[in-house]
Amino acid sequence: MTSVMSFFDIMLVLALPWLGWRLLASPDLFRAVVLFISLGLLMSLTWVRLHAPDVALAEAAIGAGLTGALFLSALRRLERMQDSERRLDYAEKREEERQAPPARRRRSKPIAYGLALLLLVFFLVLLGWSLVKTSVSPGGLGPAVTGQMGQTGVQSQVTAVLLNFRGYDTLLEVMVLFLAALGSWSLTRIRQPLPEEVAAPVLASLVRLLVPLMIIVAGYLVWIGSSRAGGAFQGGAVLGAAGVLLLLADVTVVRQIPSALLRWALVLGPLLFLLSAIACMWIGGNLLEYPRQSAGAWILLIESATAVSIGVTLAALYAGGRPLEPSALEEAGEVASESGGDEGEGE
Amino acid sequence: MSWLYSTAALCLLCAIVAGLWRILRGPTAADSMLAAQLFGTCGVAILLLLSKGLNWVVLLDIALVFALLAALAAVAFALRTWGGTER
Amino acid sequence: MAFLHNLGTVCILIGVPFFVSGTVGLLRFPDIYTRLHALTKADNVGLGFVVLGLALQAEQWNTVARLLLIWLLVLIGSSASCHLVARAALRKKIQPWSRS
Amino acid sequence: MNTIFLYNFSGLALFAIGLHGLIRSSHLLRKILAANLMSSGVFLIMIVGAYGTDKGMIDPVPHAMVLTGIVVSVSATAVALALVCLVQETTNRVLLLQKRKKEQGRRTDA
Repeated sequence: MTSVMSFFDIMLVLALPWLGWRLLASPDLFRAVVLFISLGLLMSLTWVRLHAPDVALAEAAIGAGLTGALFLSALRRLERMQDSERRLDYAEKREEERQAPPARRRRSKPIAYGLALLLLVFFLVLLGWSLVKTSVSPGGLGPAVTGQMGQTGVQSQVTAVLLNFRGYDTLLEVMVLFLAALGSWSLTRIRQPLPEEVAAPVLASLVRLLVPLMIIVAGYLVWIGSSRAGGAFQGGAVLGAAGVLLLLADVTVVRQIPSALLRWALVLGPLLFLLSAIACMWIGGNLLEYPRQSAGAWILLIESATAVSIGVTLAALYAGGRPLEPSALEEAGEVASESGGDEGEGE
Repeated sequence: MSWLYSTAALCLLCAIVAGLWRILRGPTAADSMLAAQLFGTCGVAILLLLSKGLNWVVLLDIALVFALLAALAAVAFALRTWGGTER
Repeated sequence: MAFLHNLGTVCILIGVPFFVSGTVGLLRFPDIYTRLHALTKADNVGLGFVVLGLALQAEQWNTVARLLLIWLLVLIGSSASCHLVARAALRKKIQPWSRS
Repeated sequence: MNTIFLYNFSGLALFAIGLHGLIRSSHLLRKILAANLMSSGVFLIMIVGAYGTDKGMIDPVPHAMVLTGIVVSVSATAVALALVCLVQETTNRVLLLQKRKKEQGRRTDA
């Protein structure tokens, strides 16, 4: 077993950087994105190998699913905005050739490139040195966490760290997500969805089957998070994937969600988290110091609300812009398909 | 008997790494996407085998999430990147 | 019990070659439609045999149910997405390969 | 133990490749990919640090940090992608500014 597993290790160790290298070296952007998706998959296997099931769950949902969908849609949007005759494949290469004749490029580059390479090597040496020099006490903070587990109200160590010991970190992190959604909403609006093409019946039934299952699994992950791998982030990521699937299928129900509801769902998690943090102070502890007896319930409540918000945030980030008011445009749905970026067509 | 699971998992990992070649080569974009799709399934199988081999139930949850989301990227590709309106 | 266990081992040993042949098919077949064909064999049959083998060896019904659920999900997801990819390929007027 | 230590170098290599790509590539989308690679490398090193101790004793704190890191990086990626789309929409190009000057120069020539 062990010798076979070390083959497994070596395979992964070699495949990851190679994949990264090919990804950045490939002339075709689309291929780079697909390689990136496979990299996410291999990363997830790596997390499993390194005994980090929580991280593997999150990576499985985000790295292998959501990020890929994000990049693929962005690629399409970028491509649609470019000249119509230019193809996706090698678009970038041609652009580069068009903009700078190779001879001139060669002349101007070497010095800057050499400097950058030097900096890179310097960084690497520094990093490798610090990696070797850093001494980790055996178990790290593991024993400390194990010692205090009785007070947290949960059985999963990672969840205890996330929501109890370092609750303020997670609070701020949820705020970061919220900010990201705000940023994306203030940047762009979702534009008119594409003119409807012939709908794929298979897609509709796929959505009908998968989306409820995804929601159930998300709930399961949040629930199981108190005792095993799982939790708000993983549940939220799966929920976000369900949202993305709905957006992809362009389901009419999604378009009709009132904007206010969406906004409240976005705010729900951060707000509840913040309120409960303050409530803890009011009850008579420090910030985020839950009462001992009911700590588990507090955590579950916060986690459920956060999972909903994370899911909605991820879906909104995928939609990539502020939803239109339903009154403003009767046709354009509010979480209408991202493929809005096609004014090239309208103009 | 646990060598069975780890060896099988190793074979599947080899299959993934070999399949990377198709992504790099694939004449059309869809070929690369298909390879990624195959990786998803291989990943599920690896996780299932490891969960038995290491006797670790959590891996079944991860495999479940994999299986749920495997279709997402391919659907996004077929509808957004490649399909959709004519180009 | 030992019989079931051995049967499960055989199933896993049958299943893994399907994955390998799926990859080989992906690498060797001439066009996208034939590659789709190879891919679905790995998805359905390969994973099916692995799941069957593991289910035969499982100690609890709970695990069996989960394994089956995972297999069903992969079946649904892969068949739907392969259909969509093939549809998109046909729309783009990619001609199926023919020996000529 | 030793094979586990190898993952460190994998993480380092990912980080380096990502950094190189961030500097070298001119397409904004590729820069985002490179930044993602860098973050993957950092996560890998952190998780290996959590593992590289006794068997069975695993430090949950880096796991929690990486977990939040993954979610933050995906949201950052999404915002960055929105920004790239906006850049292209307004300037009609996705390559870096440096090249734009050259092109403009040539355009005036032509």
